[in-house]
Amino acid sequence: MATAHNITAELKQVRHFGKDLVLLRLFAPSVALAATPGQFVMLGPLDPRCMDPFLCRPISIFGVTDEGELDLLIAAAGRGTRMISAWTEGLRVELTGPLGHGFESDTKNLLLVGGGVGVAPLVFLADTQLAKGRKCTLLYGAARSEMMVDLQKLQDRGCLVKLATDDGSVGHHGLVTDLLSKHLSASHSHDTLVAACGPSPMLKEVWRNCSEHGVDLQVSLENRMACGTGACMGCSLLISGKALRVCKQGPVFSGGEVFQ
Amino acid sequence: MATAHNITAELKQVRHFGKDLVLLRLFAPSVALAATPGQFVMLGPLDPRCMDPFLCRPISIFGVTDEGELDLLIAAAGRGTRMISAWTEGLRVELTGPLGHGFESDTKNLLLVGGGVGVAPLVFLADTQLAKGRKCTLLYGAARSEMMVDLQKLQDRGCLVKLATDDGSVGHHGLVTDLLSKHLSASHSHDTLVAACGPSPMLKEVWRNCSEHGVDLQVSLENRMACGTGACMGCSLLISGKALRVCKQGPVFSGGEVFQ
Amino acid sequence: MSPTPDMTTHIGKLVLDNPVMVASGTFGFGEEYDGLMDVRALGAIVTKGISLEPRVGNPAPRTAETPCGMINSVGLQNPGLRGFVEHKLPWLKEVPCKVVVNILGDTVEEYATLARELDGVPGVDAMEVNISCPNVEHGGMTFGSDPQTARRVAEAVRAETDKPVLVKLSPNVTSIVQVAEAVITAEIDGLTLINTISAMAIDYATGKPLLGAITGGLSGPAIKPVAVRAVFEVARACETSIVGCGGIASWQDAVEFIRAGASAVQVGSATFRSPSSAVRVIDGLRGFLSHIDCSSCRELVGKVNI
Amino acid sequence: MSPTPDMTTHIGKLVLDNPVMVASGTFGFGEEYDGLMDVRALGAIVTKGISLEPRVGNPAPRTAETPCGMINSVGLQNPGLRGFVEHKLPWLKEVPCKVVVNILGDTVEEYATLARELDGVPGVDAMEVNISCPNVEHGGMTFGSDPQTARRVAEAVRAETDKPVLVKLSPNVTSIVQVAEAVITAEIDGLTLINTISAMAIDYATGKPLLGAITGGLSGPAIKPVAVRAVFEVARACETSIVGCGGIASWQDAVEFIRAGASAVQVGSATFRSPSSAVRVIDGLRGFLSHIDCSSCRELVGKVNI
Ligand SMILES: Cc1cc2nc3c(=O)[nH]c(=O)nc-3n(C[C@H](O)[C@H](O)[C@H](O)COP(=O)(O)OP(=O)(O)OC[C@H]3O[C@@H](n4cnc5c(N)ncnc54)[C@H](O)[C@@H]3O)c2cc1C
Ligand SMILES: Cc1cc2nc3c(=O)[nH]c(=O)nc-3n(C[C@H](O)[C@H](O)[C@H](O)COP(=O)(O)OP(=O)(O)OC[C@H]3O[C@@H](n4cnc5c(N)ncnc54)[C@H](O)[C@@H]3O)c2cc1C
Ligand SMILES: Cc1cc2nc3c(=O)[nH]c(=O)nc-3n(C[C@H](O)[C@H](O)[C@H](O)COP(=O)(O)O)c2cc1C
Ligand SMILES: Cc1cc2nc3c(=O)[nH]c(=O)nc-3n(C[C@H](O)[C@H](O)[C@H](O)COP(=O)(O)O)c2cc1C
Ligand code: FES
Ligand code: FES
Repeated sequence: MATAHNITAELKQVRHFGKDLVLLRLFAPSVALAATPGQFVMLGPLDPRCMDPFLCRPISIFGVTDEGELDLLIAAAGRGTRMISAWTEGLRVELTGPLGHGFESDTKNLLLVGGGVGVAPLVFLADTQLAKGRKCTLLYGAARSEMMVDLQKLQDRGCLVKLATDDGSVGHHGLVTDLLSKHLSASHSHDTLVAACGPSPMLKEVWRNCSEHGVDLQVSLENRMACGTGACMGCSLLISGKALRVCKQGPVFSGGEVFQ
Repeated sequence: MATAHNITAELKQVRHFGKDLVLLRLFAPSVALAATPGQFVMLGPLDPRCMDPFLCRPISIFGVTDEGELDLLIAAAGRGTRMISAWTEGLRVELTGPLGHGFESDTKNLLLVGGGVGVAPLVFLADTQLAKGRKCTLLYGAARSEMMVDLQKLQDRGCLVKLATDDGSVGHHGLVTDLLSKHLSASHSHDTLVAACGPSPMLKEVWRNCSEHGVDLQVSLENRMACGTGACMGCSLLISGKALRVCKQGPVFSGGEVFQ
Repeated sequence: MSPTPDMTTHIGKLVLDNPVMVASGTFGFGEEYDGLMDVRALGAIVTKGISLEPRVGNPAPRTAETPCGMINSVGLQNPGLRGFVEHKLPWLKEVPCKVVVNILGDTVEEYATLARELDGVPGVDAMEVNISCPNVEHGGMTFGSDPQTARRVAEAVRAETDKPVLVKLSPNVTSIVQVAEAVITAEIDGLTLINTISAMAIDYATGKPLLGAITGGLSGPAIKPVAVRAVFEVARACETSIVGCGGIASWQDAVEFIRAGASAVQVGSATFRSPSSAVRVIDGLRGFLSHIDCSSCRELVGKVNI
Repeated sequence: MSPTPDMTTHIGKLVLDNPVMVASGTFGFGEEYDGLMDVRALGAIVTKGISLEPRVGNPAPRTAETPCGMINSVGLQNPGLRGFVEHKLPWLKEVPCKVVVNILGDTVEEYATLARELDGVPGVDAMEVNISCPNVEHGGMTFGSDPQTARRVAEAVRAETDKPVLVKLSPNVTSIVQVAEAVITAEIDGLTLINTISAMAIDYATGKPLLGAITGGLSGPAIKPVAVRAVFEVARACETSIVGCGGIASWQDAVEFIRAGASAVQVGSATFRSPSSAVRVIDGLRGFLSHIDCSSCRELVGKVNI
């Protein structure tokens, strides 16, 4: 909690993937240095001159660099993220972070399952785990290939990346959870942690697979957020009978907590 | 009324004068061709993606070109005009016009008195009158020289331009109305029309001078406007005992109507 | 994509070709927007409020911009009943869309007189009763702020005309449902929800209120969530047709109101921002209905998923 | 430019170092914003509303963005009186700024109990009574929607504590002045104006209400003109201190409320947009007072030029 910062950061780089995906690189050393995988930032105000849109947007941390830069991967979904997608280099933007409770992993093998832009926190997680010499496999699904971010760097660092697309434009023609069930059936899964982020139906299917194979699961959840800091109680979900704030007690929860 | 249009126009050129004055050139043939001096446009929404600011801004027509372009001179006064000042070439903006009732002049001599950005409709008026072979003198006052638009073109076409600044940085050190009283005292003023636009105290002083010398006066008034089309009754002023809509029955009124 | 959906809608006995009107006070008497947008495409034009005698309205300034909206204190500037019928109605009669005359008075009797006079006037398709005006006989509280006073106005108007009557409610009440319930006992054709919200703005630097009349009415997207709630609550509680109004600027907004329970909508201040707002709402709504394979806009009314 | 102006303000017997608080429900229990902004600079922290027993609040989703604002239906999620005193108050006690505990109940008796219990608790500088909650004993209308019920809550709380008491009024009433007049007969220290406006939003595409609880409260800049009007009207009518709240996001907004009649202000949803909003309001207000040569912020209270 005490490590979060509210800062203004310069947009150093904007890279577009397809027409609906953009990777922002911000110079934000205080945030970047404190960040752990699974944490997020509140980005905004989206347009400081206007009160509309009013709220910030929660965005997972995709990665950090040694130079104190912060990478955010954003899918243009609604009005706010479309506005963000139009941001250009040199812009100074406000952000607050790192926020929330991230992944906790001390296993040797990491199996990551990302759906769409949900891949963002997993890339950061893979990055830090690879650095610790651990084995990572990333199963990455999306609707079409042009809605996927380029993960060559992660592969170069030794992460095994397998793709799935709804339209078959790249990788497995079908769901990313098909890859998961194949993977879990094939490999010995003791000392493996599955970490997943993506749409709810995907998460549920991941949970089904993991519990079937007795593998630990951590999931990153989404919910609408006003504050992102735990103050407004707006993002609470009833998890294991308790009203837990996704922004504070999460966004990462153990699969058992959420689905049992 | 039937000649006004609601269009989207491309911003062809943006010229800055000092830091608070900008001249926009828009490609807007339907509006430009129909416009007469003293008329205005409603410019906006200022940011179509946002509902804040909500309303359009009334802006006088500074000039038109034979190519169907429309020139608008804008002083960054409040939030909205500051946003407009940041517009860049290529942008497509919505506007409605030409609106309102402009100047009516069939005199041989035209004496124009403009305060600040109030010079805008007078430049257009001078332009059309010079084209008809009439004599025009423009008295142009502002706080400082860097808050003045360059009127060389108008001078080249034969308009006599005299400047006044509050700080004496150019022209007469003092008020533009000082120039007016000198001018009226010196010259025979039959068959002369004075046309004025600027802050209320200036207009009052212009009226005092004109009535003293028995010269006809037309003034362009400002008032807050929501619709600009005469529909909302928001801009009504009690003029000669009648509630007149500045956007419709004006913005140009005879001095007698307003001040008597 | 289904074939062109049926856009016809009914508000009591008022039938409109499509459910999109322009709101009272935001469209003058129609001709102001002729040429700036396709006036003929509108479901109906609601006129500026008309009183028995002409009025000059409130002191300037009368409008001010606020976050995502505006406040106005235009007051009641209007040409009066005679002026309207002689100078404004002739143009409106030529337009194929329906004409709803918004009426207002200082006393119940004035409302009744207006209804009686307008009842016989050809070209007036319906009346919309603005009860957000001060009740001069009773200390200046507005007619709309008390259910029984509101009902009396509705009854007085109903007694004088067979034309469709809408009553336009004010949101400045503890329970808009109670006012609605009282008003519909008068067997009017429908309710328009909502009028503006009482509001004020002050210039921080000078301390001057931004409106000459000091307070005014808030309109625009800022009030949309308040209006949607009013429509939803009244639709659940009352058996009547509802015309939704308040902050509608896009076809998505119109769909939101229709789903909340409105049979028709009014576009108000959004016309100031962009004159063709209402026309875009019509086109977008038609496109949406077709997209979701909905054959009639009436089917969407009240379709909220709870 | 005069020397540093005096920012001290009084709300009845509550004295604040500066007139800028953070509003209930928008600042948790303070520690959430520690490190993100200078919590210590605040005039006061108003806590999330506290009930006798812990509550889990409303179903998700609980917030939705609207034009220039948001609606929330957080409901009453809070750790309860014990949980607050044990887990939240210790941190708050360490902060030099004043602590105002917002309280809420289902019955008048619950309000009284909360006041009695908190009366003896060190570190609680004042209470703010949220009467925008449903009155469980009387059919669920909120306490704040009827002047006499509101008064009874105020009296019950006043009877149990000598600590400063603020009563926070709801704008969802026909006359906020009538409620204010009734409430101040209880000799409370001041009124907070306003709570959120009843509102709703529906996803046009799916027809689902954007809030799990269907309706919620509108806050943010959208409601500022409504709040300023409420402050202005109550300030004219009542002899009491007023804390202005509703859409304040900048020091200019704060000046507007103070001129309208507020002795202090609360920054609410704007903190979500930018955590240091309240601190910027304090700095800006100080700068403005100094700029206009005003030696004390108390001098500006009610300085509207009519
Ligand atoms: C912890 C967390 C991490 C996230 N990480 C990323 C990321 O790395 N990249 C990315 O592209 N997106 C991420 N999202 C989702 C992202 O915040 C939403 O896509 C975004 O809020 C949608 O906003 P919009 O402005 O495009 O849509 P709008 O329709 O304009 O949004 C309106 C409101 O709804 C909220 N909202 C809409 N969709 C969502 C959603 N799926 N989750 C939460 N709030 C929503 C918005 O925050 C806003 O308040 C994350 C969400 C959460 C909660
Ligand atoms: C007929 C007419 C012609 C005009 N011509 C020009 C021109 O050619 N160039 C130019 O720079 N300005 C012109 N103005 C003034 C210009 O419209 C205002 O400067 C502008 O509205 C200020 O808006 P803002 O967004 O900067 O200020 P904001 O403070 O953001 O404005 C808030 C609101 O107040 C209104 N407002 C504020 N000041 C004025 C004002 N002086 N007159 C009318 N409304 C105001 C705005 O329109 C807006 O609705 C004209 C005004 C009128 C009525
Ligand atoms: C400038 C202006 C004038 C208005 N005049 C009237 C009126 O005469 N009668 C009436 O019933 N409503 C009047 N209204 C209220 C609108 O019809 C409408 O109910 C309100 O503005 C909310 O809708 P909106 O948010 O779409 O503008 C007026 C509104 C505005 C902005
Ligand atoms: C998420 C949220 C939670 C709130 N919770 C409370 C509460 O518990 N008690 C209360 O009196 N007001 C509560 N409010 C109302 C605020 O304190 C404030 O009155 C309102 O939001 C208007 O101010 P604003 O526009 O600055 O946000 C809450 C507001 C929000 C947005
Ligand atoms: S978003 Fe406010 S508590 Fe989580
Ligand atoms: S601005 Fe609407 S009538 Fe003039």
